[in-house]
This record gives sequence, C-alpha cells and structure tokens, in this order.
Amino acid sequence: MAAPLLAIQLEPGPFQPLLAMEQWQAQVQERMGHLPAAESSFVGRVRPHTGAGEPLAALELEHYPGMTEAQLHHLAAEAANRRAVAAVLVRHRVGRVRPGEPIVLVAVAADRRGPAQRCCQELLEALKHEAPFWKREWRADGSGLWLAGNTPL
Amino acid sequence: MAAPLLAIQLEPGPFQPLLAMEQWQAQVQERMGHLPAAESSFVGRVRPHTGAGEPLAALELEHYPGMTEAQLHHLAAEAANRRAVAAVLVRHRVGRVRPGEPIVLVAVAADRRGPAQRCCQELLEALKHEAPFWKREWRADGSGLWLAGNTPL
Amino acid sequence: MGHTPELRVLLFAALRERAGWQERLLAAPAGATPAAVWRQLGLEPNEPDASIRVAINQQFASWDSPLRAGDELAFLPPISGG
Amino acid sequence: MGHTPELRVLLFAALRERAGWQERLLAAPAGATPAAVWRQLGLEPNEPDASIRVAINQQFASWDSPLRAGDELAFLPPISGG
Repeated sequence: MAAPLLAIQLEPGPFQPLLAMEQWQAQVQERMGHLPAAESSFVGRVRPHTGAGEPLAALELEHYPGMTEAQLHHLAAEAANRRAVAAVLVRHRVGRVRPGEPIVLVAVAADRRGPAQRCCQELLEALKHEAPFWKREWRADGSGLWLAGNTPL
Repeated sequence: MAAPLLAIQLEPGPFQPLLAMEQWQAQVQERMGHLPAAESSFVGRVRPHTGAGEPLAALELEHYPGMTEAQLHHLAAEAANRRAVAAVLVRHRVGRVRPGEPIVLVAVAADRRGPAQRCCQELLEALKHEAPFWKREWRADGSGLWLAGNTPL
Repeated sequence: MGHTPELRVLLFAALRERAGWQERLLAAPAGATPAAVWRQLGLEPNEPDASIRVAINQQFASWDSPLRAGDELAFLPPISGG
Repeated sequence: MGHTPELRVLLFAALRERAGWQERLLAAPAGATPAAVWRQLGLEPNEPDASIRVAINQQFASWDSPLRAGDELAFLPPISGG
C-alpha cells in the first residue's frame, strides 16, 4: 500500500471546514484516481461559554512554531499507519478564535468504515493531548485564563 | 433540552455530501442560534469492485417506500436520544449508484465530541442493519447479484 | 371465528425476483399469521430462514403476529443498507 | 568534564507569563539536564509538577536528558489542543 496522503495545516485565521474537505478530496482523487469507500470526519468549534460557565469573548490558541507542525505530522502518520488508512486531513486554528468558529478539523479516508472512524477518533485524542497547543479563555471583562487540560470526552 | 433536529432524506440521484452538510449546518444554526461544539460525520461511497473482486458497473439500491423513511427517522431519533445530541443529518441514496458516488451520509452535532462520535457510528450501524435497503451488484456483463449482508466493519 | 382478512402482500429484492411477483392482494383464513401466509403463497424456502424478516403496516413484526383485515404484510430479505 | 553548553530556553503560555519571559540564551554547567536548567533559572514551582513537559530540539524529552551545546530547550505547560 502507498504511504498515506497527509494534509496537515495550521490556520492563522478563520477557516471553512467544508471547503478544506473539498480541497482535500480533490487531492485524494488526484493522487488515488478515486475516493475511498469510507470517510470519517470531525469538526470542533469554540463553545460560547468558559469552562466555568461564563460568557466567552474568545479563545486564544498558542502553539510552538515548528514543533507543533512536526508533531501533528508525526501523530497523523502514526495514526494512519496503525489503521491502514489512505489519507488524513488536519486543520488546526492558532491565534484568537471566536465562539462558534472552528478550531479543529480531522478527516480520514479509508477503504473500510472501521479504520476510518477509529483513526479519526484516535488522531483527535492524540492531538488534543500530544500536540503543543495551549488555550486561553478570554472573558468580556478582558481577563484571561490559561486552561490546564481538555474538555472531557 | 429541545428535541433533536432530525434531517432525513432519501436521494434518488447523485448528491453532494458537503453541500448537504452545508445546508444542514444552516438549519442547525437557524434553529439553535449557534453551531454545537462537536460535529462528527461519515460518508460512504461505492467501491469500484464487487465483494468477489470483479469490476463493478453499478450498485442498485432498492428500498421500501414509506417504511424506509419512517425507519430512518425512528433509528435517528433513537440514536439521538440515547446520546443527547442536538442534530442529526442522514442522506441515503436509492436507485442506481456508480462506483465512487456517495451512498450514505450521516452527520451528528452535539455539545461534546464523545456523544457526537458515538451517535454517528451507532446510527450508521443501525441503518445498515435495520433500515430496509437492499443492494444489488451489477457487473459489466449485465449480470446482477443481490447482497445478503453488509461489508464488515 | 374471526372474519377473513384481506391482505396486501409485498415482496422485495431477491425475494421478489425469486417469486416472480412484487405485490398480491389475498384473502387469508381467520387467525392467519405471516408464517401461515408465507406457506399459503408457496414462497420458498418452505420454512423461511431467520434472515428473512416480516413487516406489518411498515413496522417490523414477528412471524406469528395476528393479521387483520387491511394489513400490509411485507417479507424482507436480508437488509444491506449504508 | 564536558564543555559548557549554550542553550536556547523557551517558555510557553502560562509558564511564560508566570516567569515574565519567553526566551533566554544561557550557559549551563557541563552535564546539565532540563531539571537542572529549570532550577538554575529559578522557575516555579521549584520541583516542577508532572504536568509540565520538556522538549529538546522540538521533540519531547525527559527531565534528565543530557543537554548539548546549541540545543533548544522548551518547557511546556499542560497541553490543551483540539
């Protein structure tokens, strides 16, 4: 089997997940000559409130330029090889993200639904815990709070 | 919590999953005033070969008009209530579907990624086994074979 | 003794093609069940295997559900959706 | 005795704000480890808790990895991606 196609990108501003998926599908189609039978995807968006339940003005996403991109590639390759999938798409916001805006998109194409679904889930969990991103919640009063972990499943 | 928004539709001809998701997101946005934090989706496409490995000319999807739609609604409502999700989208082809064309789209929006992912998977399995659809593989020589089950996970 | 149920019977996919028909209107004896109708119609195999399912009025039902006049009875071969 | 490693040290997010700086160039004693550099820089808490991770040259590493001249050493507070 050919090496999986990995399309990984940080997004410094708002992005449209459906547009990103369309572009990725075109890449997969061009590379493979067809689209695999199973495609699983996940989009995460900013909640309108903080973890403590207050209105959220924005979420700030800090990253480690260089290491974050490399680690996303590493995690995507690892997840793709573990599950024998054909193609992986990751888009992840950095910077200031407003409520409702997408933060993360993961999509996986494979010949079977099981590997596509499992790879998509595993990669999402991996990047939440193993890719250097840090979130700060900004409230309307201008105060900010760094988060020390992730929203539970 | 409000009853989940269920958008269920049979597709008599080729459809575009990303366009269907865009329309559904607009519905969810209008109904809820925002898009939930987690969105999980799955697209299934026709493989280019039969289960026996021969080139596939087309897949024919027969259904039971009336019961199929009702059963899809029932399965979607059941899966949505079991997982407390906000909105569910199902599009399913009927008729003659060519290799590479989408057969099924399931998308689920929820406040957390776990319920969104699990509901999407469970609903996909449910409709594969509990919604009255029947597949026939058509080969290039004009012979057809009714399938007696589903592709394994 | 109940009255004679008038049934609409539907077959799908492989079952339809094997039998050579899709829909029949049928008067069944009082107390008829899907299992009895299957035999009455001479459908094959004589003892339907477990993979074939029954729907009455577009809802899954069991082989021994009592049928009533006006019911729509369908025999469903193994489902393969999605 | 090895020679003195010249290190580039980076802090991120809450660690950066607590310390009041983002990047430092530093000469560390021979045999220096991330744990030793953490103390040398007076970072807090004095004994870093398990949630803080170390990267050397942009790869995760352990607190007792030996550092070499030219290394980029980063201290990473708890990750919250996705």
